[in-house]
Amino acid sequence: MTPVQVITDESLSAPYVNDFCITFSTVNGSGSATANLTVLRALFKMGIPVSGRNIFPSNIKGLPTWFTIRVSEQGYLGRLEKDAVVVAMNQKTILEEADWLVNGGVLLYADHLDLPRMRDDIVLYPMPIKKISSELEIPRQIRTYVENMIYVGILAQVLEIDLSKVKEALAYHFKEKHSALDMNYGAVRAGFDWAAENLVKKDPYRVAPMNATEGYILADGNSAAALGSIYGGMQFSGWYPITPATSLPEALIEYLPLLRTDEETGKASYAIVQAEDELSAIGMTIGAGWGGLRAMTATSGPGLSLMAEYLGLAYYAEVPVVVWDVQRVGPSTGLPTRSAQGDLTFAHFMGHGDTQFIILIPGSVRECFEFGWRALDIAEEFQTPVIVMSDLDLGMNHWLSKPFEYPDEPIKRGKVLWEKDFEAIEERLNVLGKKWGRYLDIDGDGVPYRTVPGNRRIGSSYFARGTGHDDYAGYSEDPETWKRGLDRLSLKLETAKEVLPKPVDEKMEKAEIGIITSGSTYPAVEEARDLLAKKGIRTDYLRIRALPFTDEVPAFICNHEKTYVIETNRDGQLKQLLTLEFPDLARDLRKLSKIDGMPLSAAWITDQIVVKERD
Amino acid sequence: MTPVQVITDESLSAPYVNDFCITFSTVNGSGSATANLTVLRALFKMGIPVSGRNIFPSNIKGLPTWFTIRVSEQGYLGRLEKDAVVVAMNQKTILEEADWLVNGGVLLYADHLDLPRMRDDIVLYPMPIKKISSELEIPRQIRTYVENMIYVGILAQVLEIDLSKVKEALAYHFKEKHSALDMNYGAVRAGFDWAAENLVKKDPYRVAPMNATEGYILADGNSAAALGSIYGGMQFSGWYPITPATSLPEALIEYLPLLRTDEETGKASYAIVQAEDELSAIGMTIGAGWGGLRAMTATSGPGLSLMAEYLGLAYYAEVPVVVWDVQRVGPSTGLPTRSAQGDLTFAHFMGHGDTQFIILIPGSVRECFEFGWRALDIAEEFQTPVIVMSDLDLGMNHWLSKPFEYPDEPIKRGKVLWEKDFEAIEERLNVLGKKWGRYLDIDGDGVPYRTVPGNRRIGSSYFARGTGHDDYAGYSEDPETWKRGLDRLSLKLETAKEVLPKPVDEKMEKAEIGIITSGSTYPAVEEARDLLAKKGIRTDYLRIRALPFTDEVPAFICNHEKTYVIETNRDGQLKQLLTLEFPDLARDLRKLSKIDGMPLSAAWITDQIVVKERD
Amino acid sequence: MGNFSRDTKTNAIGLTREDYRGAPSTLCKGCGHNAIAAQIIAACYALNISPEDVVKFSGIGCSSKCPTYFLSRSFGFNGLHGRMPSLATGALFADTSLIGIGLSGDGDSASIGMGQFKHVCRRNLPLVYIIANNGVYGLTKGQFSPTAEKNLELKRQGKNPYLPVDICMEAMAANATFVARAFAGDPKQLRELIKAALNHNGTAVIDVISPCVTFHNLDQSIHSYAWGKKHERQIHEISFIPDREEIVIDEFEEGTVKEIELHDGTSILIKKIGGDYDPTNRFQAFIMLEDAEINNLLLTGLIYLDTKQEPMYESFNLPDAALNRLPNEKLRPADETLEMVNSWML
Amino acid sequence: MGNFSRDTKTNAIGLTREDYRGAPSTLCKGCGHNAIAAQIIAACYALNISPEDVVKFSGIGCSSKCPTYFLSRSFGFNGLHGRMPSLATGALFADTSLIGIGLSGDGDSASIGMGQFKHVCRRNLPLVYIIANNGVYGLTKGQFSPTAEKNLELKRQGKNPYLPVDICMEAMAANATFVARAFAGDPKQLRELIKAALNHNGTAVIDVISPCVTFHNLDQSIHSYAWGKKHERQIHEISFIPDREEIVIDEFEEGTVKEIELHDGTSILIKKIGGDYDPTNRFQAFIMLEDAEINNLLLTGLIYLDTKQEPMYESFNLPDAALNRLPNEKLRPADETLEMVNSWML
Ligand SMILES: Cc1ncc(C[n+]2csc(CCOP(=O)(O)OP(=O)(O)O)c2C)c(N)n1
Ligand SMILES: Cc1ncc(C[n+]2csc(CCOP(=O)(O)OP(=O)(O)O)c2C)c(N)n1
Ligand code: SF4
Ligand code: SF4
Ligand SMILES: [Mg+2]
Ligand SMILES: [Mg+2]
Repeated sequence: MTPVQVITDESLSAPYVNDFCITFSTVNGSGSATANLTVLRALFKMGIPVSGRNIFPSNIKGLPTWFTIRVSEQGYLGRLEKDAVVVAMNQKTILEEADWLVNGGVLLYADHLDLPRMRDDIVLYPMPIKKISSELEIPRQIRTYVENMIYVGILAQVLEIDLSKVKEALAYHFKEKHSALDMNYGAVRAGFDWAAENLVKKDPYRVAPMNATEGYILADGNSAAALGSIYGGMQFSGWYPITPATSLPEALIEYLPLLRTDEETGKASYAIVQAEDELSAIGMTIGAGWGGLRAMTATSGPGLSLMAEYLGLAYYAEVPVVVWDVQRVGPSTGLPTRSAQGDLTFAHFMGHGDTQFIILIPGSVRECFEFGWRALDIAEEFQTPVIVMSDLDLGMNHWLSKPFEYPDEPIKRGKVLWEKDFEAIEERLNVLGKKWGRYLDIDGDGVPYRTVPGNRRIGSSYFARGTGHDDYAGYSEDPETWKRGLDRLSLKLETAKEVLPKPVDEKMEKAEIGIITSGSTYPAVEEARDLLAKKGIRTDYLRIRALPFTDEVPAFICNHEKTYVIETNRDGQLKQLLTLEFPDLARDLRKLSKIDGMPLSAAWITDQIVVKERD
Repeated sequence: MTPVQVITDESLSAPYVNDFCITFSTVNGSGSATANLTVLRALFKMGIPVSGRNIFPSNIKGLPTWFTIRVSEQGYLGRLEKDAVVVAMNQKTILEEADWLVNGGVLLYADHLDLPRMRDDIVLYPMPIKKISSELEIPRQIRTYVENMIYVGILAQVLEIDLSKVKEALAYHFKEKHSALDMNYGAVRAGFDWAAENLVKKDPYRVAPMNATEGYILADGNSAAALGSIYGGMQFSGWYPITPATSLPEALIEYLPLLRTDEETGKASYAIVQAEDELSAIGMTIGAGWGGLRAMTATSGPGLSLMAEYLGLAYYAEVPVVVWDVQRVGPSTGLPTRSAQGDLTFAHFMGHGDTQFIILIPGSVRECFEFGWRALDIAEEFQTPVIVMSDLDLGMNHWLSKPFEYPDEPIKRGKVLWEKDFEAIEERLNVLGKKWGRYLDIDGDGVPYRTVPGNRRIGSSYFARGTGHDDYAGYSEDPETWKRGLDRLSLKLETAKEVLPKPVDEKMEKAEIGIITSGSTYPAVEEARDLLAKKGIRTDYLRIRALPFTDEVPAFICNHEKTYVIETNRDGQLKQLLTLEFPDLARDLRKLSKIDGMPLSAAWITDQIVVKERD
Repeated sequence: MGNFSRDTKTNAIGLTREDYRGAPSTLCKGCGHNAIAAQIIAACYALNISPEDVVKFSGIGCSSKCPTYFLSRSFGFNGLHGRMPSLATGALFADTSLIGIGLSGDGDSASIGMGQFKHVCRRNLPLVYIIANNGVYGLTKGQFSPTAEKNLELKRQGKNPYLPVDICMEAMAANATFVARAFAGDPKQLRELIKAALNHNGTAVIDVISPCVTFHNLDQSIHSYAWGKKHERQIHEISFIPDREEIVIDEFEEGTVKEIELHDGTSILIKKIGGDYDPTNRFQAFIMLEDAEINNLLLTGLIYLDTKQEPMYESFNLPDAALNRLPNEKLRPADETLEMVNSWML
Repeated sequence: MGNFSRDTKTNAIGLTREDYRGAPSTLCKGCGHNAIAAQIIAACYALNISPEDVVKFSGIGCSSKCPTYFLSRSFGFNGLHGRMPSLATGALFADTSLIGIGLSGDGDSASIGMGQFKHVCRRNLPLVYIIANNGVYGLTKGQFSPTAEKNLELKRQGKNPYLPVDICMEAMAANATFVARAFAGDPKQLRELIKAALNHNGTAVIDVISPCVTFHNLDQSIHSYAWGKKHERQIHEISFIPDREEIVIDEFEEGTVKEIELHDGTSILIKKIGGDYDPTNRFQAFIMLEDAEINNLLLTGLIYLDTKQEPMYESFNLPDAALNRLPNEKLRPADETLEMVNSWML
């Protein structure tokens, strides 16, 4: 066993409480996820703000994988680039791990790993995992899984994590499976006890109970989106598995039976169909939307590319449908298990011909829930596709959040006409000597009235198509008719602007520069603004939540001499769209974007802005 | 028989020679195409500049269809909105036809059609087609086809079209089929003779021989593109039928055996495969491009949408491939037989993630030929997809043109390494202590060296993929590696700019305003500039032929107070991309776009600019 | 409707044939697809199906234009090339009491749409899935479709080098529960098959050889009228019986007539022609199809029927009312539940 | 290479097994796909195929990652999900002397890739097309694939309501000329089948039941090792004979051994097990597959072989030299010809 090194540098021994980053380095498929989540949950239960990020390879077993917990007294949720504490369980990456440690950081490692020559400014704690494990009664086939709990125990001892909270976390995980709970907690306890007896603490990191998570939840964006959709009355989803979107439909499958089974009849108010591919998934979903169901699907880049043709049809034939694009790194298959915001311009211009899509961009798990229901409302109100752009970071990671909020507006179905409504509108139009037409703009807002199959009233039916059609859905190649139809679609999107989520802004007194961002970069930016302020750079901030842009956006840019547009892609796509829409303001915009698959860190943002501002 | 009306208005009887528009209104599937083309060719052979446009429905038989010939002494090729002469063979549309006639225009109509009440400012010539036909010996099953030749004869008489040229045109069409030629010419003659005897000319329109087409050809853009590609050494195409692209691969199928069969061995130097859909067409074509074949395909909007995922792969895995997008009206199935320039922004941002495509935009059939070979060179030189954006108007219509020009540059295969080359580069790198890597940027221009399957040299192979990879094509999820890779792709496109076709500009003395356009709007714009000049509005003109934009573009905009961007779509897509690239100049750009399926006319452009300039 | 100079006869629900019509066809005169439209009209009229109870779907092609030409009073959606089945799947879930009729082409279903075609069969979505099969792409003017026979020569395309897709064989392989072949030149049988299909509780594939008179009707080609007339072999005489009470098999017919009951009390009556053929036997179906292929026959009739396989809806626990008519209260869980949900979030 | 402490035995072209290896597998230990990689290596080594003569293709999935793990010295392309066949088609035209090996999954080929799978079979592109069939989506963590049996239950997905796609049946329906099924737990037969496939002049589909030990290996599921071991029935004992001169069928074996000659002078030797099975008979193939389905058997062996159907390249009149090696002179028609072309333009 390598002896624990003694760090002499004074600064390092000053205690760091509740403000650092722990990374677990393991091999995927080894069952470490439960252990890591248990630590996350225990910290949460101690009342300390935390967030958990999974950095995993695109394979199933045997490759390096990392789980990072940010512990942050102040409640910052963004990624930190350096670790304070690393739990190293993977021989292959142990050197790398050490590289990412801060000066004075801690490396806990399984002592059966070969320890290569190490930097000498860190604290090393070898952990006799195998030995401890051998003293426990664990069935052979689950031994490696349960062994992970030993490091949980050791870590708890080192960082002073409350064991009772660890137990609560395990109880949450194993639910009714008491024997599993006991066995796992036994392993935690064994690790904890071993460390108490054998390990001399030489590092300055620890946690201490707080009261900052009460009333909060820990959730991932995909579950939030699924739940929001369920509360939004979603009824149909055709879907096809793809990382990192899969867990969204899988959450639907999990939660729908619990929440949307009719109490009296025991019947489902929804249907979820796993399709044979994305072309079919979107086809089914659009079919359902056309049929009058609240319809949605979720996919990621490659799937979205495959949906381009069908979404063009939905745009032109005016079919409500919601598509969640949980973005990963592209182009092409790219980095399927890494995060990016690189689909924005594609989604905006998707499909041949003149198209335009309503895009919503949630920036937190809570907003994922909210946009879950809101997107369905907007799609039906405006009879058009709504693309909701989330990403892997937001969708698959664990975020501290205020609880989901019950929708504060009733379900909006838009201008759907059932038999009675149809009769009424027929009468209304009759007076004007007119007839109802599926694409007739009766209200002058670009939004026509629609009927759906099953409406048995004669005259309410129509034949939908992606080919040219007139106000009455009749086939038409007439030039004027075509032009009028497309112009109405533009008008409709103009009308829609009014109900789209407005951007969120936060001001700082005497701020001179602005920051615009969207989606999952929010926490890093929030933190960066504080860091910048400390350096004397005061910033205002606008988070865009929908496209087409509403008037608050140009106003914000106007009010600042310079505005940084911060995003996770190569080409600065949000900035591109802002430029396109507000060219007169473009000279005041600064691109600040990066695409390497990792969520942006506050440190990077701060550095970049500082350098640019000091230039 | 309705008597020929006498027009008294003097102005109308002043002769119009070689400057008007003839439209044939028929029923599709009735075999009128041959007759109409015969007129077009005869006029061409008389030395008169002509162009022919087909305005046809998206069905096979029985619906109204129009063929318009513009006869233009000055050589204008754009669409005219009004007809001078109409040959009406379709009962259903005869009233409509009359509406499009200019004051004093001529309506020739088959006298078995019911003539509704007509405006009285036009000349009517009933044609006893059935009667004349009954006197000819024509087999029953082809009678309706041959009958069309009768109106050719009558029209020839009315407009003074040279009968010997009509015969030459027929001879071209029927080639060795002498009896068909005789029978058809017989019908022409019969019509001609009947008119000579029975028809009193009351209208001012006629044609007169000129010498303006010598050395010229009449061609459609799709054939030109196919031939250009053949001269560019195209070797493989996977394709799938879609209007209006189909005639491009079909021209390949027609011409390749004639031009690319090895004289000695009788073997083909190419392979064309009709795929099962566009996903497969592009897959095959990309496979071939990767395999070291000069590979291309052609499609239209819906097909392009389906190709988005695969083109993203080609962009990222750096596979040379050329895609001709012969645009029709979208979104969705739209108007499949009408023309537009509506796929530009989609093509530019196609596919999820950060992508960027080289786009070429030919503006004439001659350029279709040129870009046919050039696109293949550029794709291979830069190992990237090249999208060539044509449209229905350019691709399927008949255009007067200078002859195709033999490529003035040798075939460029780019940095392909065969066994010997590979050895050489290995040695070169050896000296530097390096190894060849598929994605290694040896020359610092962003363009790596590639090998292709069949290279038997050990070490020359690599495993291509759409997932993250390093310089050596090894699988990689490393953040820095990803970022570097994408940045190199940007650099590569920068490098490519140098060889992309520069915009074409034409200046007018003392011009104050600029016009930017691209593709098939060229002839209308050319003519509009003359019209505008006559009204005192002098314009400079820039035709964009490639994206990314080269430096000439901003320079042009800078040099004009105001620049109209003229295009055939709703959203002003070229203007959007210009705005994005040159936001500082955007305030000087004016959107002038229209999407109704019809090619723009010089009159419309002129009116729009006059109104705007006079405001 | 209202035009009383036309046929005024009505069916049991008081509708005239006129009520089942569509817009005037813009297909070529003589196109097989027109015959299909006519027989759909006839079948729906005869079965007293209210047009409001039908939803039509199609992809892209001449065949896919066809739904415009029948049942104007029904809802319909002319979707994307090759993607009709997915559209129908989603839409039919909205109201499973609706009868879905999908009309597609051989290009639409056997080429670009192969995947969706196969997968909808596998799911057994209740849908009358008619493929108007002419061996050619009509709407794009005469390229080979995947059902074109090997070595077929077409004007601009040269010679077809590949073996044809057999749509019935594909449906069989995909476990379709109703597989039939018909010939547009044999309207009576087509009509009976459509009637049976309309009452089948699952995907009913009807491969209709439907000649393209404009691009592909040469006598020697297997998708032409002439070839069909000459080579058609009905495997049986089929009639659909709306009410099985009515079936009386007289002595004379015994042994030569077979009744197959459908899920809803209706039946198919099958009269032997020549050999004994049991359409509920998969082995026989495969052999029959292979045999027809080898012997160059246009085999028509009900090739396979499985009434036991449950329809797609079955496993979804759907309510009796149409999903698309559920009131908002049924769609949004109650306020109270959210607290519980939040408590799960850890 | 060069590492002489390893296996130094060489084959007839002087290569060691090492020369056929790929990168270390990142698949799960025990994954059936690893067995497939191993047998591809073994077959290529045994047949003295130079790795430089092979090109590898795949789609997306655990199975599609597999080509990284064999034949590092070959070119390869890991393409898009479901689109391997088209990629292979284009690439192989570049040099038809190359041997194409495509490796795909059941999701990759029977779900999203159904269309391309069927159409490449129909075209008879010379390609060894291996489908590593585990009844599940491995890489996306355990959803149903279309080959999953009806009523199968999976952790997060519930119960599979649909009938499974039978890959061999699909290949048969698509007129594939070489259709085999193997089991990753039976490496010897798999190897012989791969050898035969490598010498087949057309598309050779091998449906390999290849268990996913991580998400889908419960004993009762038909894609598990346990089930396979228990239910496997070899339809014959198969061996590939590189040089048919060598075949000596001794008296003892007569009547129980059959030789099928391949296009290149190699042969497949088939030894009867139990019944008489003729893999060149399509009728028998269909019946055998149906039978296996009904009787719950994992049927393995060469199910169908047609050596007469011409390979795809045949109708393209290709030169002897690889297309991708044609010099520029052969690609651009001479200057003079353009005048003629221009004269056509009217
Ligand atoms: C994505 C896409 N690709 C191509 C087309 C062009 N297209 C229209 S119809 C058609 C073929 C139709 O053939 P089939 O289904 O056999 O119908 P038919 O016209 O023969 O009845 C094609 C390729 C299209 N509309 N969409
Ligand atoms: C267009 C697209 N959709 C979805 C995915 C996600 N995806 C990756 S692998 C896979 C399934 C693979 O299943 P299978 O082919 O059976 O391979 P296995 O992993 O089981 O070997 C899916 C759906 C993708 N990469 N691309
Ligand atoms: S082209 Fe052929 S398929 Fe199309 S309508 Fe005419 S006959 Fe029918
Ligand atoms: S997840 Fe399944 S298919 Fe994928 S590597 Fe592991 S065992 Fe194989
Ligand atoms: Mg067809
Ligand atoms: Mg699988």
